[in-house]
Amino acid sequence: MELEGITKRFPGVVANKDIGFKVRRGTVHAIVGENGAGKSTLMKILYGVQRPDEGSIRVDGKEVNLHSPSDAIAVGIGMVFQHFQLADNFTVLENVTLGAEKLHGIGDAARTKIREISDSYGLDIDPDALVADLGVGARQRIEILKVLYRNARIIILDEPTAVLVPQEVEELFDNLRGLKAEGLTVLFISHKLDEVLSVADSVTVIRRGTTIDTVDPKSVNARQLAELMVGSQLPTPETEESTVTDKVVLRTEDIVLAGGAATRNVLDGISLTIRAGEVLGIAGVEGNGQAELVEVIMGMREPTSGLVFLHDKDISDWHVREIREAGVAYIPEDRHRHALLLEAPLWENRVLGHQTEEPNAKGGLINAAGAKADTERIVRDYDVRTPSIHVKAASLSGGNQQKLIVGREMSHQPKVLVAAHPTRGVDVGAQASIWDIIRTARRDGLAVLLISADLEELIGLSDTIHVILRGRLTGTFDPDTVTAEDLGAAMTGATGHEPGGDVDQPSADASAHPGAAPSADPGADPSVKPSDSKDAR
Amino acid sequence: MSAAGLDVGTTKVPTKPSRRRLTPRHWALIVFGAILLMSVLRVVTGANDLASSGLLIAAFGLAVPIAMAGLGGLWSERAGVVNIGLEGMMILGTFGAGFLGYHMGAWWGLVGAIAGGVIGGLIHAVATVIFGVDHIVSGVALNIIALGFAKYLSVRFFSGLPGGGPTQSPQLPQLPSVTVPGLSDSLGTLEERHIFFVSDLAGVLRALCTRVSIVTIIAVLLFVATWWILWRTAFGLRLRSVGESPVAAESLGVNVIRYKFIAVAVSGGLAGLGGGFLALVAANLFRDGQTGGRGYIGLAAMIFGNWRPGGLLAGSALFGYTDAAQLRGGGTTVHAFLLVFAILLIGIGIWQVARRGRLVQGVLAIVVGLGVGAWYFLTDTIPQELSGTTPYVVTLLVLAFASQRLRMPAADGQIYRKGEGH
Amino acid sequence: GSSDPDPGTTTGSTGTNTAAAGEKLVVGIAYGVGGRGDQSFNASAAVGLDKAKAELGAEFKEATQVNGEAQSATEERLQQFVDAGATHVIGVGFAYAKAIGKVAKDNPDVAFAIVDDASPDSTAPNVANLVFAEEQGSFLVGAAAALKSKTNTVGFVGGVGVDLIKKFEAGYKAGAEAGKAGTVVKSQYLSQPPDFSGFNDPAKGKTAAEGLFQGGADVVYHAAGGSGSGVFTAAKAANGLAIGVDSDQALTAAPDVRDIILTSMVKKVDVAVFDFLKNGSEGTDLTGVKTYDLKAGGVDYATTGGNVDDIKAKLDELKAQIVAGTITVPTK
Amino acid sequence: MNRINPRKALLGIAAPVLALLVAFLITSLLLVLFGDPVGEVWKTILSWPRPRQLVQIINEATVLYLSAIAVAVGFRMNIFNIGVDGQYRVAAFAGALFAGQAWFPGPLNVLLTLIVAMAAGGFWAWIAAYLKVKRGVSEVISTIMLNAIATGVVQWLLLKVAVKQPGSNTISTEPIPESSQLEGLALIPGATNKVYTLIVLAVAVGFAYWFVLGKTRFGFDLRATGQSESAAVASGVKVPRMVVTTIVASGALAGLIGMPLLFGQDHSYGTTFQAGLGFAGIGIALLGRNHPIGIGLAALLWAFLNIQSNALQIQAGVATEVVNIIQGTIIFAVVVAYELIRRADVRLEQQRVARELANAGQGTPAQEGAPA
Ligand SMILES: Nc1ncnc2c1ncn2[C@@H]1O[C@H](COP(=O)(O)OP(=O)(O)OP(=O)(O)O)[C@@H](O)[C@H]1O
Ligand SMILES: Nc1ncnc2c1ncn2[C@@H]1O[C@H](COP(=O)(O)OP(=O)(O)OP(=O)(O)O)[C@@H](O)[C@H]1O
Ligand SMILES: [Mg+2]
Ligand SMILES: [Mg+2]
Repeated sequence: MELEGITKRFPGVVANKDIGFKVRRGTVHAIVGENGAGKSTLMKILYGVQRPDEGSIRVDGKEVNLHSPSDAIAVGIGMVFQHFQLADNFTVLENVTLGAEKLHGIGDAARTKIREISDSYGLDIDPDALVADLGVGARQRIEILKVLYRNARIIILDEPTAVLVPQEVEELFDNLRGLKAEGLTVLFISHKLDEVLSVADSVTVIRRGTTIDTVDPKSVNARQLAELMVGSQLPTPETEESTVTDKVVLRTEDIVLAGGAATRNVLDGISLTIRAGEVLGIAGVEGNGQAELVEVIMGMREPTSGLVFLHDKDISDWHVREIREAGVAYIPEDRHRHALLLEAPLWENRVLGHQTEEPNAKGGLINAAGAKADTERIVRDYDVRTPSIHVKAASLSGGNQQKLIVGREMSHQPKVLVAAHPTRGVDVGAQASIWDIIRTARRDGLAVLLISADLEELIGLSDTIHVILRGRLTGTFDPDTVTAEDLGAAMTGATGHEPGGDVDQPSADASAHPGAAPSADPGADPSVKPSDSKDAR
Repeated sequence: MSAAGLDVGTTKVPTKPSRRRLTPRHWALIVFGAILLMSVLRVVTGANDLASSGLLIAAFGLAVPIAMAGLGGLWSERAGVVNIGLEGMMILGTFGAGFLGYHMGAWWGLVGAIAGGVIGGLIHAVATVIFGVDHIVSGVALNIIALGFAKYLSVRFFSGLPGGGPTQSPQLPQLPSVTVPGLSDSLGTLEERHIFFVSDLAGVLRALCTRVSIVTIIAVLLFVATWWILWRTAFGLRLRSVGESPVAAESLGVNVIRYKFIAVAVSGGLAGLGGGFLALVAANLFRDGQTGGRGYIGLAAMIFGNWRPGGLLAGSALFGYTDAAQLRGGGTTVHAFLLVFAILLIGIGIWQVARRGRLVQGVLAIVVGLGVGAWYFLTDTIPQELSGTTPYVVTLLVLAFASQRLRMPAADGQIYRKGEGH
Repeated sequence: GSSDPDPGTTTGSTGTNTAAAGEKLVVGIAYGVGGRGDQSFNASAAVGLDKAKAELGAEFKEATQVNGEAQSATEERLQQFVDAGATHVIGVGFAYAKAIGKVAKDNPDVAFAIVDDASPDSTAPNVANLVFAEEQGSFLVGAAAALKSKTNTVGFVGGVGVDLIKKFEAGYKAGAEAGKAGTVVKSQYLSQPPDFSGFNDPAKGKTAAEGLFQGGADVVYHAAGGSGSGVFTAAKAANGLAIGVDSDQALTAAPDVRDIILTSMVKKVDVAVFDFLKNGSEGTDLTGVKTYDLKAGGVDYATTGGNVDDIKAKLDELKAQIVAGTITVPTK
Repeated sequence: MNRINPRKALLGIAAPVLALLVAFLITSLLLVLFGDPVGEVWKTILSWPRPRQLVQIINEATVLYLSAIAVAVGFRMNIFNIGVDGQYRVAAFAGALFAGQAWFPGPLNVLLTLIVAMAAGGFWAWIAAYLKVKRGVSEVISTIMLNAIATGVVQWLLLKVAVKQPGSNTISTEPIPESSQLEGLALIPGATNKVYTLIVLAVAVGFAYWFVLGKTRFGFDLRATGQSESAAVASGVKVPRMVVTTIVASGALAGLIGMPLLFGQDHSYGTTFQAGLGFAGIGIALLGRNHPIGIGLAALLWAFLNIQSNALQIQAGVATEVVNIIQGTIIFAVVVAYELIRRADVRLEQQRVARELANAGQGTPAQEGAPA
């Protein structure tokens, strides 16, 4: 495949500018670049979702004209979008055959074919499963199966590893190598440079919409690659001196959240303690209960049993608003769904979540002037890049949206911060500043519950890390000694820490063994210093 | 505002969606149980009309237009377009049936009905699919236009015709109906005997083979066809995919706009056919205001039926049955329903207390149940004014007792814009 | 640009003035929902009007009520006639009661008439209240039904549960009892106000009538306006008989069902309308309540089709008794 | 509502004007197609109303306004209250019944009746709210059903309490005492009829709507729920309670719809009480984009068309219902126009944001980023 002079202009932005590179058949070709560099746009052009304003694409030497995904599919291009393009209420079979019904119909022939592909690539997919029931890893494999089912020769993967744990990433890469061996071409995008270097045969760097260079992964290291991308060093989450005190701020006691009638509990006996100045990290593969844990703590969901304490007060049956008023700040995982009114101006978004608090409200009324003034302050202090506080939240970039949210949540002197994936999808600059904010607040005595899929971030910021698996806390780790691989293994229940690890990991069931794992002990023995975290170093 | 509405009240706990499909055996059992219930009720209350073939035939007649409107709604909403404009499409269908039916004959009337509905569907499709207009806005506007347009046209075209007038068409020619000769009569004899269960079964069977309009048969076939097309063909898969996840469909090369467009047009045609049934079969003429809100009821029946043909059929049948019962038997037949309701309430109350430990709700249900029971035993009939509301009350009650598991197509009511979703 | 039409000029007049004497009649007639072509109540009023046009040279303007309209719209319709130069304004149907009362007071020089209302609402010095003894006519057809019934059960289908229709029902019940003691009357209404769809829904009319026929009735009387055609269809299918209302429906109904129409309760709105206009043309406008009962020939039963020939003697006897006052027909 | 932007204001006016023109063209086209006198129709509809018609327009608009506000309250929270029709029927009946008893002297009777009517309308709506929150029944279905049920129940109760005037074929509740009848305001010179006194009620309701939704915490929560239910939940809004409050509020406002009619015109509730106002309200709320002033303008336009069309049969010999075609077409045309303008606007705004960002962030690495 060959690209030449691809240019794509969006209103106000040039997303791609004179892009050109070649991809050899039977190779894995990586594309790297910062947020907004134009990678996704380029891939969408290759897949016919968007039309380039200029430039040409050649596949096997023949120029192709891609008007729609169907054209791309016809010339053997398949794409896996970062946000999975699956209909949850359809079965795997329906999702896979959709649009490719001509190949093997939508019945038994297709079912057989799916089983065949699944077996030969070790994808382990049941064609009759409902997608809604499946986890991220399986969904990713369905996406790949979709592409293979269509006999694609060129496969595009847009940030396929962002939501996977290391083991899953390894599996994926094995699959990719398998595909490569069969002569397929893989184009793939990632922000994780180590991965890129380990799997790619060549790497193209894009900066501000243009190709900077195509390099051989054997000849560069990650640092050099990063420098090519941004021209400066990547900040990494660095740990600093521990600020953990012995003042317990947030504590949960044996929280259970029942699933549906026939399913296992979504949360099963979660007990944890966070002290002032402590960052408690939770590692887990998506869908293992961390989202529900956050919702229970925030009062958005009623636990089936169990208690939540803020300081010494039982807040289990408090409502979200009371909990927030009591000083629990919340950075939700899905900002579009849970943290923003996309169609409302920034200053109204400043009010959201703090409708009853100064300076947003005066008695029963909204204090628009106060809220606007404070929004200006947040925009200034947190470097939210926006032309005005009157534009809609939707028109900000994701990183700037996130900075606004962080600024808003930190504006009410919180005692606890519940942060789920606070830097997901934001660019390096914004990421660094969000980390800084969390660190500063922690120094001032904030207790932080941090949930993140980015294990580096988790290890770098946390004072203690718990692993959550199938609704249970299955292990406790010291961030100073643990590696991302160890965590990954624990998260999938693959090694060492068995699922339901309450046998050899008493921390998950602290009440049974008080003192055995103080970091998870709900304050049963207050005299125990949180020495097992940073201080012990 | 968007057409999708709020989720509040529907269960959020990640229950596994029950994919227990009802097998033909289950269906048979359900039907059997329903007939048994009716016959017990008939014997206990003495309301002989409850399972008569006449009532059931009437129920079919009242259910078909609703079911057709609902089926229209199903097509459109399966493709992600909320269709509150069914009423308007039906109205256009009645006029189409009246106009072509009078001038060209009954079968052409049917064509006219469908054409009228399709015109309505196309307007809705252009507005919602092409211009991204909020589905509710478009539907409401369509209803207003259709109402005015049909009246305007009928004044324009039916005034002065023999038997016609500003609000009605002349008498329309009849469409054929089917009766299985020997069977219908012998079942009739059996039915007259009022033997427990046997006569009731005979009544049901007789209703199925006596004076069945050809349009009813077409309607049944359309149900089967809809099920087959939407759930068994590639076309249907694509159509449903644009209602579940248009972005995913688009990424696989499905022309989302085209499928939505087709679905809404078909939706209009089906609703129009429902209107055509009213004009050609139920009344033999077009009359202004003939639809009487049946489009809305069809929409309700579809939601009731959880966006599935079988459920929709059950919903329309329930409505048709209760409506026919109150229209034919008036207060006396409806009075019999009180007994069912009382027993149901007391049963639920006991269950609430015994199995779920909900004392307050349970006792409340029992008390209300006893009250209804007392009402049953202390009166012989229900006033006309109240019995007329039976179908609405029953629908509401059934929904209240068995809602919650409804699941609409995931992208229903969302405005889709090409290429903006990825 | 455009302005009001000059009051007094007559736009779109349909009649030619051949009146021999008296003032020139300019009539505004406001029909109820359904309008001139409803083959029933309004159509009957139109017949009177057409006769006035032919015989008195009246010229007229027509308008029809819209379902569920505002009271102000009803008034405005009448006022528009006055503005357009009408000398006589007729409101067809009780829905015009308040409006007539109000507009008549505003326009003392114009003569008004209202059909089916004699309440204080519509009373004014320049209003004629044209009311009918529907119960008397219904009594006669009720007797006819009872006499013809083999099952001793007869049915009644009312369009909308308003008082006027209940008056029909009351007379019909009394008549059935008089025709043959012990006759069972089963009644059914199709909708309740303000939902007036019961006058427009033949499908429901048919279903209700089927229920009555299958419930043992063999004659069904309808006072359901446009839904009546459904009653006839049901009667035809059930080999039963039906009774029409307002007009002689054996003449106006669809040809294929005419043979099963036993009789009709004829309500001679045309006579009342013509009376009012005739008096007007003679310069002596009618005012006050004018009751069109059996005695005045305002209501009657129809004999078209010959289905009641055999019981005509009995019916006429009852009729005479009512006229003579020996029978008082209840209205409730 | 802040920082009036001339471009936006211009676009805001252009849309409705354009839409009216389009509706005019489409309707004319239809009339020509079916051979009706286009000129006559427009002459009738577009002539300047006489004083008495002006009063009628204002009165009709008053009632329509109340209805549309009732619907709009729901719309702002993504709740579709089709049940306004039934709610105002129940309320008008309850109010008329109460006022007819004359338990209290003149104005106090009026005031208390308003409260009774709001309570009745609110109660009827509460049934739908309860079913939605507790049983997950879509309010679209439940309110459709409740409309029909209201008809039967009210008629049944009416029969129980009705008084009948001699010679009348209608029944109604006891007329309200003369001391409580509001004869109206002589606002339009030269008109014999008067503007409903309760127009002040409509004005007050409009103001309250604007104030509560735009200025209070409650209003903020309501709108937030409408914009994003999930975000509202996370921000501490008790959505179920909000839903109940809003639906009940919508029903209570619906309860006021019949009040100007009751006190200014009918003086009792009977079989000829005006019906169908709830459905008109839906159209008007949508046309006025749920904005208190927009709804006011839409209600006036709607009422203007309704009143002016009264003369269509007499002057142009065309069915009055042509006006429905015009009204429906206007709704379509307006929303399409707004949508087109919205698209243009979004593009312009994005362009502006991107440009300003590019200028501001010159040299910073993440400048062109609009990361998701
Ligand atoms: N449909 C669109 N309309 C307008 N601008 C767009 C559109 N899609 C992308 N852009 C802009 O084009 C630029 C490149 O976006 P692109 O999605 O290609 O970035 P990316 O390299 O994939 O970033 P990331 O690492 O976040 O995935 C960004 O500035 C973005 O705002
Ligand atoms: N229609 C649009 N108008 C303006 N900006 C857009 C539009 N569509 C996308 N963008 C912006 O382009 C950027 C990239 O969007 P895109 O959809 O390519 O994300 P992605 O790369 O697929 O996902 P992610 O950024 O999470 O990796 C985002 O900042 C988004 O806000
Ligand atoms: Mg991207
Ligand atoms: Mg990205």
